[in-house]
This record gives sequence, C-alpha cells and structure tokens, in this order.
Amino acid sequence: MEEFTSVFLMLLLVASALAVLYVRNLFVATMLLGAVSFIMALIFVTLDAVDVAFTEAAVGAGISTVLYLGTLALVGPHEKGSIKKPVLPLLLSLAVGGVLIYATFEMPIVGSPDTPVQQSRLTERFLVQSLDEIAVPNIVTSVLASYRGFDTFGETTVIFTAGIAVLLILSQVRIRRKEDLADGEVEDEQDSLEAQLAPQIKDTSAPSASPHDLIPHVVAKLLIPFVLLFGFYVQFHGDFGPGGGFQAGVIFAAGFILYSLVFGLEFTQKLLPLRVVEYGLAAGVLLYGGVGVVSMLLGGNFLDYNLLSADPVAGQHLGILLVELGVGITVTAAMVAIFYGFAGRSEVKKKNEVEAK
Amino acid sequence: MFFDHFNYWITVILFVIGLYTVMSRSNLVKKMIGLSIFQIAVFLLYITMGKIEGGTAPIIIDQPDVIYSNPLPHVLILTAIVVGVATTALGLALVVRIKETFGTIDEDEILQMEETK
Amino acid sequence: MSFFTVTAIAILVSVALALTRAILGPTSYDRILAVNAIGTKTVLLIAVVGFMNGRPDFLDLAIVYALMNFIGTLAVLKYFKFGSLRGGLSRFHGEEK
Amino acid sequence: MMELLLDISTWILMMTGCAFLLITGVGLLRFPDIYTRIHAGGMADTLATFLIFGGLALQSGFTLVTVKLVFIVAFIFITSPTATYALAQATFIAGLKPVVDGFGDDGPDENSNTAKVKD
Repeated sequence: MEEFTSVFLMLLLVASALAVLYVRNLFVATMLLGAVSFIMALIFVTLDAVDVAFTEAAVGAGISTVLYLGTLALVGPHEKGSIKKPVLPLLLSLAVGGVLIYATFEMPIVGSPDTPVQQSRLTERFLVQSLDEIAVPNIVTSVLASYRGFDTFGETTVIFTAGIAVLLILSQVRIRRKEDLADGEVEDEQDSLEAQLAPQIKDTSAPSASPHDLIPHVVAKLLIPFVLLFGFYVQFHGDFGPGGGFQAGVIFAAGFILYSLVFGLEFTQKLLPLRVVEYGLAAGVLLYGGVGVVSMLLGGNFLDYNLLSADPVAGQHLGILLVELGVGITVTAAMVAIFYGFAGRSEVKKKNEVEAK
Repeated sequence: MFFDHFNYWITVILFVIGLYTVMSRSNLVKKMIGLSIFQIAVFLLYITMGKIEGGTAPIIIDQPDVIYSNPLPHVLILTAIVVGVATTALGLALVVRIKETFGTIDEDEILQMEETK
Repeated sequence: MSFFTVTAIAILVSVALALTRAILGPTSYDRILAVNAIGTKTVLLIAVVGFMNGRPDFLDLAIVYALMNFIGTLAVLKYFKFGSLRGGLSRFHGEEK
Repeated sequence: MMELLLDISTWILMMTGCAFLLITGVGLLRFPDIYTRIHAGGMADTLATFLIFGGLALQSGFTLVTVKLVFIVAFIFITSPTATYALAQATFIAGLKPVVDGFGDDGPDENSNTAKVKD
C-alpha cells in the first residue's frame, strides 16, 4: 500500500512539474509550484523523512510561495515567448536524461538494506550509539545539532548571509536617505517618508473601511498567538518529535508574515522593527558560535557539548538546546528580513514612479 | 521488478524538467522556478537513498526490532531546503533589481540592450 | 483491507481530481481553489498515513500544513486584490480602480 | 465487543468522509463556474475532514494524539471557511459573474467578463 501511495504521488508530482513548465503565466506557475511542494512533502512522509516533510511544508508551500508572489508583484506576471528556438535545449536535456536513466540501473534497489548508505559505519553509530552518547529520541536532531554541528553552523551562516544580502539588495529607506540628505536631517527623512504614505494608509486601513474583510482580520487575530505558541512547541519539542530550530524559525516567521498580510507592513514593522530583525539575524549566529567558543574555553574542541555540564549527556542536551535556539532565531530573522525586503520594495517602486511623473 | 528503480526515474524526469526550464525559458523568474524543480529532484534522490524497506521514521520508540530509515540524508536535506529558500530569495532579489535597472526580466532583451549600448 | 487504506485511496483520487482542476484552470481563482483543496487533502493524507504506519504521533506535521495552506491562500488573494503584499487586507477602497 | 463497535463506527465515519471527499473532487472538476466550485471545494472539505478525523480519533482513544486531532479539526474549521470566503469575495470583486442558466440572458456579457480575468 505504501508503495502504491508513493508511486501515485510521484506521478502526480511529475504531472504538476510538467504543468509548471508548460504554463506561460508566472503567477499560475507559482501556484502550481506550491502544489508540487505539497505533493513533494507527502512523498517525504511516505519515505519516512518526517523532519524533511515538516521543513518542506513550512518552506516550500508557505514562505516560498509568498516570496515568489512578492517578486511577481514587482516584476509583473507575464512571460514573453522566447526568441530562440528551444530545440537544442530539449535535445540536450533529453540526452542528459537518457544518460542518467541508463545510470539508474546501476543504482541499488530502492529500500534494500545492503546499500552503501545503509551499511555505512556512520549509520550504525547514529542509530545505536547516539542513544547512549546523546540520548535524544529524534536522531535527526542529534545528528543535525551535535554530530554535524559544524555543518549546521555553516548552513546557519549561509542563511544569515542571504538575509543580509537580500536586505542590502532590496534596502528600502537607505536609498531615499542619500537623495534627501541634501535638504534635511536623516531623522526627519524617515518620518517624512512615512508621513507621505500615511494619508493613503490611515483612511483606509481601519477595519471599518470594508466590513467584508472583518472575517480575515478576526480570524488572524485569533490565530496568531496560537501560531507563535506552536512555533515554541516545535522549537523545544524537536528532541522528541519532528521539529527543531529550522522548522520553528520558519513557523515563527510565518506568524509575522500572516500578521503582515492581514494588517499591513507598517503595523508589523512597528511590532518588529527592521533593526530588531537585523540584531536577531546576528544574535542567532553569535549564540551558535558562542556555544562553540565556550566549549573551547572549557578545554574541549569547538562545539564539544560534553563539557558544558558535569554530566556529558546533560551537556549534550544543553548544547543542542542552545544551538537549536540560535538556529531558530537566525532563521526567523532571515525569513522576516527577506519578507520585509520584498514587501517593502513596492513602496520604493511606487515612490519612484511618483517622482518620475 | 518494475518499481525497483522507479524513484530514481522520477528524480531523473524532474531533473530533466528543471534543466529544460532553465535552459529554454528566457524569463528570469521562470528560470528560478526551474531551479526550484531542480532542487526538488535532488531532495528526492537523497531521501530515496535513506529509505529502507519496512523501516520507519528515525525517531526512537520503545519497541523491539524496529528498523529505522537512515537519518543522515534527512539532516542534509533538511538544512538544504532552508538554505535553498534563502538563496532563492537572494536570486529573486537580484531579479527585482534587474527589472528596475533594465525595465525587463527577459534575458534575451537584456542581452540585446547590452549589445546595442 | 483496513479503513485507512480505503481512505488513503479516496484521498489520493480526490487530490488527482483537484490537481486536474489546478492544471486546467481556466481562471486563476479556480487554481487557487484547487491548490487550497490539495492542501487540505494533504493534511488528511498525512494523518491517515501516520495511522497506517502505526506512528500517529506525527500529527504536528498536519498542523503545519493547515497553517501554511491558510497563509499561502491569503497571500495569493492579497496579491490578486492589490498587486502587492504591502498594505493591510482592507485597503482595497484606496487602491481599486 | 467494544472494539467491534468502535471499528464499525470508524468504518461508517470514514466511509462517509471518503464519499464527501470524492464528491468534492468530482464537484471541483465538473461544476460549471467558479462559485459552484467554491461551494463544492469549501463546504465538503470541512465536513469530510471532520468525519475522517472523527474516525481517526475513535481509533486512537484518549491519548495526546486525539488532542492533536481535535486541534487540527478546530484549526481547519476556522481557517478553511475563512480562506474560502476570502476567495469568493476576491472573485466577486474581480468581476467574475456566476453562470446562471435560465436566469436572465446576460450570457455573452458574462463570457466577456470571464475572459478578462482569464490567464
């Protein structure tokens, strides 16, 4: 039965991927990519990768869709027909595909227990010895945060860098500042920008402006505390079930994005200013690195959690908790920063257009 | 058996779809979407390798003789997904700036502009 | 054949039908509706597959799916109404043409 | 005896749920316009979810799993109608008119409206 489910889902996956390729409207492609992501996560569940499915659900179907929409709002959803003939790419990709299909026959049978992956000494170590060494039921968490702590530190840094880079590329207020510096103080400038935009916002953003939108407002108000609470649950329950810093960070960011979608970016940025997000980005990486440095100061190697407490296992638990917290903070901040970058850009664009006129 | 290598074939098909999208479409956002499909193909390949027949998710339960799937590919892909969305965001941010600079996100048109300059 | 199997098959068929609608269109709203429906059915399938494999403690996943489905749908609708993700949901009086 | 009773009620609940799911699927595919499709997709989805999760809850008994199931059902009961409502409202504002067979004769006008939002 499981095999049937998985095969059926994969056929659906290919169908929707082909549809993504075929459609010309980029918005539709984005929607279908969301469907691809949902189906993909289902396949992950049938292949026993619950943690991965968790992440894919949160990232692929939620954040990724929002990001693509934010981009399409700025660049327009229409794809022009290509000038060049697509024959050569088609032939090339089919050739690559043919070679790869030929290669798959040399691959071990799916699910067989004697593949190099399953026979590796590492697998034995993770599945059997980690219970004594780390004693965390969710092995994915113990591998992620402890055995492969260096790697995860690197990944966290990549996310940090991407967040900073998106903020730099799509910076909102700073561009204005340089232009306006000539005739005013920096402080006033930011206010004046808000003041310019305020009239449009103030008279329409009150909930009474449209009684029809009362329902999303009320529902969002009701939901957001629970979303954040669920984020905490995922963050701190990651040792025992699917979850952890990466997933919790994305869920937290999703809570703020939901708030922003319903109530507007201004209010969200009042609640969680860009400055706080920037500090959060750095704080998470610092916390992660700090744990490593502390364990070095205690006389061990970088990220050697055993020394953090008198009992090695308790030390591992403390280390994993702190490290996951660092990951969670960085991911939250990075996702919110990226969202701010894309959603806030339209304001810059609008203002540029007004100036052009 | 027909389904022995089925997962790998699906991986290859997704891979080809992604590759073709990236190569044949000149719209930059569409190229990013193609890259996303590419990514998904790689994810599927890794997770398939970790799967073991009759296994269950690698979260320890108190039962005798449980087979667990391999957790290592899960860890690799878990981080790869989040990093993937961060880098996708970076690419999309660049696309937005290209649109603002050139007024178009069509690769061919941008190349023409560059030539005529 | 257990009820989990039958339910799983029914859900799969239903997902396939919804996916057909998502691919066919014709308007974008049809696609939004179809993708939203796929999301809800994903939640169901996760729960049923969890029970089928005897590990029903993975229901946290289903909560995330439901949440992301909701956020995704709201984002799409907002994009459709205003063409941007910036303002609040009630701003359409100021922006509508 | 108790087991059998639980199993039978689970069968009934889940099969009713499956029936509603399939009706949803067919409705999504076969109904003529967006509003009827919203009706099919939105309403039957919530009901089917409730029935199937009810069946699952009967199987899991009084455990944490049941609590989670209740949470998910409550969540879907709040969010799914909201999303459906927002979708219907957005569709209406965008100017799509429902297909009304035999009521009024604005057929061509409605077609042109649909064409406008077509991609």
